[in-house]
Amino acid sequence: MAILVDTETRLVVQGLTGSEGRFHGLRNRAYGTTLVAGVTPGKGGQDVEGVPVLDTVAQAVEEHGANTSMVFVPAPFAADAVYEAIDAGVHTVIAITEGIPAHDMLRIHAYVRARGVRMLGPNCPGALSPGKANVGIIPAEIFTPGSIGLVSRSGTLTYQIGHELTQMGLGNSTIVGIGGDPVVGSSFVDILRLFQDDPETEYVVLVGEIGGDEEEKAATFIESEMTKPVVAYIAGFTAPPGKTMGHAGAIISGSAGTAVAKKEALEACGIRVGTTPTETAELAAELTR
Amino acid sequence: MAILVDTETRLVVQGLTGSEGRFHGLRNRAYGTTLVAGVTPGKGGQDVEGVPVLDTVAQAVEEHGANTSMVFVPAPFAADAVYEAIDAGVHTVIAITEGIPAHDMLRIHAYVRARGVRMLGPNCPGALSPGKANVGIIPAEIFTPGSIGLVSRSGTLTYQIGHELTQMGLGNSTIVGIGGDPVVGSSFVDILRLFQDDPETEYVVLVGEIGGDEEEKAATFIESEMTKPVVAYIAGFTAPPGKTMGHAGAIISGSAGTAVAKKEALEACGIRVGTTPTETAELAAELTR
Amino acid sequence: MDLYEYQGKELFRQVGIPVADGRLATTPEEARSAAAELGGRVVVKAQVLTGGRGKAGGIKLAADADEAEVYAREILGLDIRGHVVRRLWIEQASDIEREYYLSLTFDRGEKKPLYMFTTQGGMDIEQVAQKSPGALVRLHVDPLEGFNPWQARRLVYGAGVTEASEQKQIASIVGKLHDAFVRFDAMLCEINPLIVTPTGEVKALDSKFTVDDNALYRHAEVAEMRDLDATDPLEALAREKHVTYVKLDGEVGVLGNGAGLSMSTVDVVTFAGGRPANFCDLGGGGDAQGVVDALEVITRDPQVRAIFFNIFGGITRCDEVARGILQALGEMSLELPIVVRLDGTNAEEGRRILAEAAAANLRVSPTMLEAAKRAVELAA
Amino acid sequence: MDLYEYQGKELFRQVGIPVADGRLATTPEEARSAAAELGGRVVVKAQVLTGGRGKAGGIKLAADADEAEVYAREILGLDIRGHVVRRLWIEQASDIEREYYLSLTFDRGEKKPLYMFTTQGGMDIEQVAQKSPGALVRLHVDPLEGFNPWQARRLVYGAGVTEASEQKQIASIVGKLHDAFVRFDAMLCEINPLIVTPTGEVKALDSKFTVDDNALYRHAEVAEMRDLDATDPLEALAREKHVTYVKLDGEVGVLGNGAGLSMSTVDVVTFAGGRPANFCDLGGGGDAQGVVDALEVITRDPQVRAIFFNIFGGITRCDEVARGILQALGEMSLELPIVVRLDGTNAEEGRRILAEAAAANLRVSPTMLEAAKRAVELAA
Repeated sequence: MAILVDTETRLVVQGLTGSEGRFHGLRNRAYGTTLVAGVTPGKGGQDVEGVPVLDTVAQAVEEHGANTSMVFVPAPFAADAVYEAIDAGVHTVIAITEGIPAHDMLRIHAYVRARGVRMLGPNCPGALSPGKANVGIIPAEIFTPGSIGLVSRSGTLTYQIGHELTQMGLGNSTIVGIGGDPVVGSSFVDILRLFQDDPETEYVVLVGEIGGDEEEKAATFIESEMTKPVVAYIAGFTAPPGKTMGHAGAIISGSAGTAVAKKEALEACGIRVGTTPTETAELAAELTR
Repeated sequence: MAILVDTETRLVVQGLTGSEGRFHGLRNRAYGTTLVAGVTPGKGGQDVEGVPVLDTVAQAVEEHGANTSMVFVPAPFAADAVYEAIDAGVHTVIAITEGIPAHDMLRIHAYVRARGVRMLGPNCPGALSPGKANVGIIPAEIFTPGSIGLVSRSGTLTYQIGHELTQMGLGNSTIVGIGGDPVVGSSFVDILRLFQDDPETEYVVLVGEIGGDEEEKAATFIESEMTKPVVAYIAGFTAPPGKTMGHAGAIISGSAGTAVAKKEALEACGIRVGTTPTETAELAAELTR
Repeated sequence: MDLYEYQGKELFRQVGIPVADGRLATTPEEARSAAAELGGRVVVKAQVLTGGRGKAGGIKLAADADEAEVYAREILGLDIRGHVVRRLWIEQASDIEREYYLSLTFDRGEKKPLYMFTTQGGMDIEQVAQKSPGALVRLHVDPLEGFNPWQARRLVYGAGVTEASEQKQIASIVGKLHDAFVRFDAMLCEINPLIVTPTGEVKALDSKFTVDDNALYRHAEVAEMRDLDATDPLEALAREKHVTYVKLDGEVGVLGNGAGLSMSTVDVVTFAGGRPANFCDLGGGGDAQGVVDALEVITRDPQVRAIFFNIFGGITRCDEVARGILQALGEMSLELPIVVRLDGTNAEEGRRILAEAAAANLRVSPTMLEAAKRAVELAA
Repeated sequence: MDLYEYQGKELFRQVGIPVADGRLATTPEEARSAAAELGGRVVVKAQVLTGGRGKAGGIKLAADADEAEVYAREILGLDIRGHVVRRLWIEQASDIEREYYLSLTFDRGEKKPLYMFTTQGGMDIEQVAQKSPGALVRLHVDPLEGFNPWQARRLVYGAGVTEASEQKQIASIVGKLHDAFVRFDAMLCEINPLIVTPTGEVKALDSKFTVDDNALYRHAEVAEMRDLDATDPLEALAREKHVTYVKLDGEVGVLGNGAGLSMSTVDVVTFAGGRPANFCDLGGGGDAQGVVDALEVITRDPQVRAIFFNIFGGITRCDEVARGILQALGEMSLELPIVVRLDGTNAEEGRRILAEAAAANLRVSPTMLEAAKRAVELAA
């Protein structure tokens, strides 16, 4: 099982011939992910270390059975690539690309939801199910298989916490980066629901940050619909209002989206929130004892 | 029970202050339909024979519990009126207006479907559940309550067949005009599904005409999913290709949409098709014996 | 509303789809000067709202202005499938390396615009669809999301266009065709053939463009393109009188109320062994003047030998229709036999009015079927 | 990217939202001639990217050009909440009968644009929302369907605007605000106040306009509006070097890789009792040159007394970062104490490289928390 990516994943990489797409696509394949094709319009017929390159995602689906797409296409063309993937019939789209305009994402979000397709990102590190499949840029060597689901808006912060868990001998079912943009394809709640339904996941660590209200929504969801224990971490307590902290989505607007508010919302729903990544890993370890 | 309109219907008429809206709105009320409000932007505060006129459909829903809207707004403004009704939260929109551009209806169709709202029309006579409610322009005096569901793309042709049924002592559960435009809110299949699920409906008469392929789709649906007996009539055997026969949707394009093709499709699925309205009524009468 | 080739090309030009330069001509002299202005070889093309122009001799390649005039003289007045040629499009001749087909149509079944593209252009697309369905790429567009560039790629790569510059030019035309489709409320935008010249240029060599009649109110410039001379004069009169009328080829004039009932009435006349002269819909709420107008249109057709009035009163009141008939009889001194069948709202009152008038050529029949038979007999 | 009032009004003007005529001025003399050109009474308005201008004395009504110059002299150079006034907007004075509020914002929670409208304009909207929520009409727009006119009616009637001409003008502005929002990829378009003049004219008296940074590539004309003088000089340098940097107000320079980890690092410094000098994200794939650039930006802040390097290698390799640090030390002759914590990909190799270099001011700490404490001590 695990969620989102596993041994059933048949991956097509949109932008496989670009330097990043090639590097990470091949890295994912080396990890064991079934990489069936790459797509770069106009480069159909070429190959990347044995991976066929096609002109359209439709060909990847029809001729190679692709069911998951990873998007490495530059931001100005990424929205179109996501639509192409959705319409070609993949069930999961993982958009690594950073810098997609927020208005494009509003439309994509409505479109992807209406079609029942799952999407991670944009501006996300992807998903890793240790021992099964890796789709994205998460360094797999940090993680080991286990029962903790990890979901985050950030990349390295997740690695940090995952690393601390690994040091304590704890493994992960799936590590999911939903992305750092204001509008992303899947919310915390979407991923928590998948973890709740996943037999391999027993505990969940949620790593939030300033901006938006997805952590607050997650708190309500956890309290009302989850039976599996969850601990959380929030980054950005020191962030000043009105400044974008690296991620386009990490910004306090007026009085909304502060780390304090998120921490309080989570604690009000009975979820323990670690003060540092280390403390968060320790709280997670406590759950498993 | 019955379908679409009944004693639970709380009607708002968009365009109640226009001559047609007023005439039919009050006629529907006289029949017993619960007419709660009219909407004409800028005329809020007026009334039409005791029916309050409001500026927005939202007010009709919030203040008067409207759940069904009838649209009599002129074609250039009708699409906007339909969107307003959908977003205000009514569950059924019945658009009588003729002449809404087909492209507007493409968008409305996608929109209304995504929101689970039911829509009849545009360019339709509405729906009548004898003894319960009448929303639209169907002359109720022709019909009596009974067990035959009647669905049609046309108005007068339906009255003709209904009249012949009434003459034979047969009544109707609901008479539904889906509308004569190329794209309408509900298809034959949508209405057949409602009739199939409606305990008061025992038999169905389907009245089709040239153009499109909704009759063919209905045939397949009836064969595969309906247990209730259906007879059909198709108008337009003599129609020449490429000519619009009164209804914007009644046109044979190339070799598609002919009456012969529709009749054959229905008969291939075991549905008897009457040659004239009279014969069709007789076939329906046979079913009930 | 169907547009002529040259009108469709004008709309193509407005959205940036490449077309050859051309001029409209309605006389041989205009054709000559158009050709002279354009220079070099020109194609003289009959402008008619039907297919098969080429086979009918409606398209000729002229080496110069003299020849253009000669061909124009030949083609003007030609009858192509019942359409008399009154306009010519004189266009710079294009060299053709390859012929493709591209269209965007209003797919009623799916409720979405539908692209069709194939490299097997220049012939009837229904044939391509039948003979080599694999060569035809079909792709729907979501009406809310609209066009996205991947759709153009899917068509171009899917159909196997291999040359990079061609791929790019066609992809651009695909997007612009969607612009045209949406901007002008089209029911059909077809380019057949979409040609590639020996120098690799892609352009639209023909156009088929149909605009939604219901949307003409927001496209005054397109509405003005309607060629009133080309429509049947009776249909033109009907349009003027706001009567819904379609000319057929028989002897029984037919008038009903409502599109469905009127179509059904035409059918019933046929089943009764007659030949309907027309389809005519009085509309949902027909008043006396509407009846007079409709009768005026119907009786203008010299083939009509009897008239069948089939009214089912709903919103329409039968007494009102009866009065309209009598008014028309009075105003028009009609002598043709008229069979009237009235049912529904105020039918008895209507029948009484007609009976009292006791016009010699007026018969009232109790049912639709019987009335049809009577009218057929009277027209025989 | 936040726009100045006058820039937002220029975009309003482009979509047809009525605004008063005005001129930009950067000197008292320019203010005088702008006022003279405009004629009559003018308002001299400080252009700063913050609220509260009025209370801070940044808005003055001038009777004539002389007075405009006097006020301009007063306002230029004023410090309003840390923003120094360098630009003035000289605008024809408007008589105000009523003040409304209208905005369209990017609602992240609902993933839809959100309209807000109230007749209680001129004050802070969060106050209106708290004190009289019933007076505030909120309405979302479907991103795929876009704007439809009923939405404007819902706002106008919902808020209780009663005068017909006002209803019409506001409804039109509501639609145009959506045009502006979509056309310029806005995150916020706010008109507060939207005024009604004594003669019944409706216009935008102020503008607040924020454009999505990620969309600037498709709006060159908006991107050019950025006022580099107004941004913090360190942040401007960072932008130039493509370093993600936010100035804070402490002594511990912070550098992390990845936005989340960098934010967390800033937090941990605070929890350890220190005050972070900045947020700085090396990015996902930082190479040696990136490290050098980031260190250059961080150390340009004279407040910085120690630096904390917190790297979790993933795609970023710790050995590469270590080399970058040594390169920077060599190039910049840095003497500030630097605490480095390396973990993840090639961490051991990175630590070995740093150990071998044996720089006096370089310390390596095993964990993030311990490193933070060390850096705080060193900065004290």
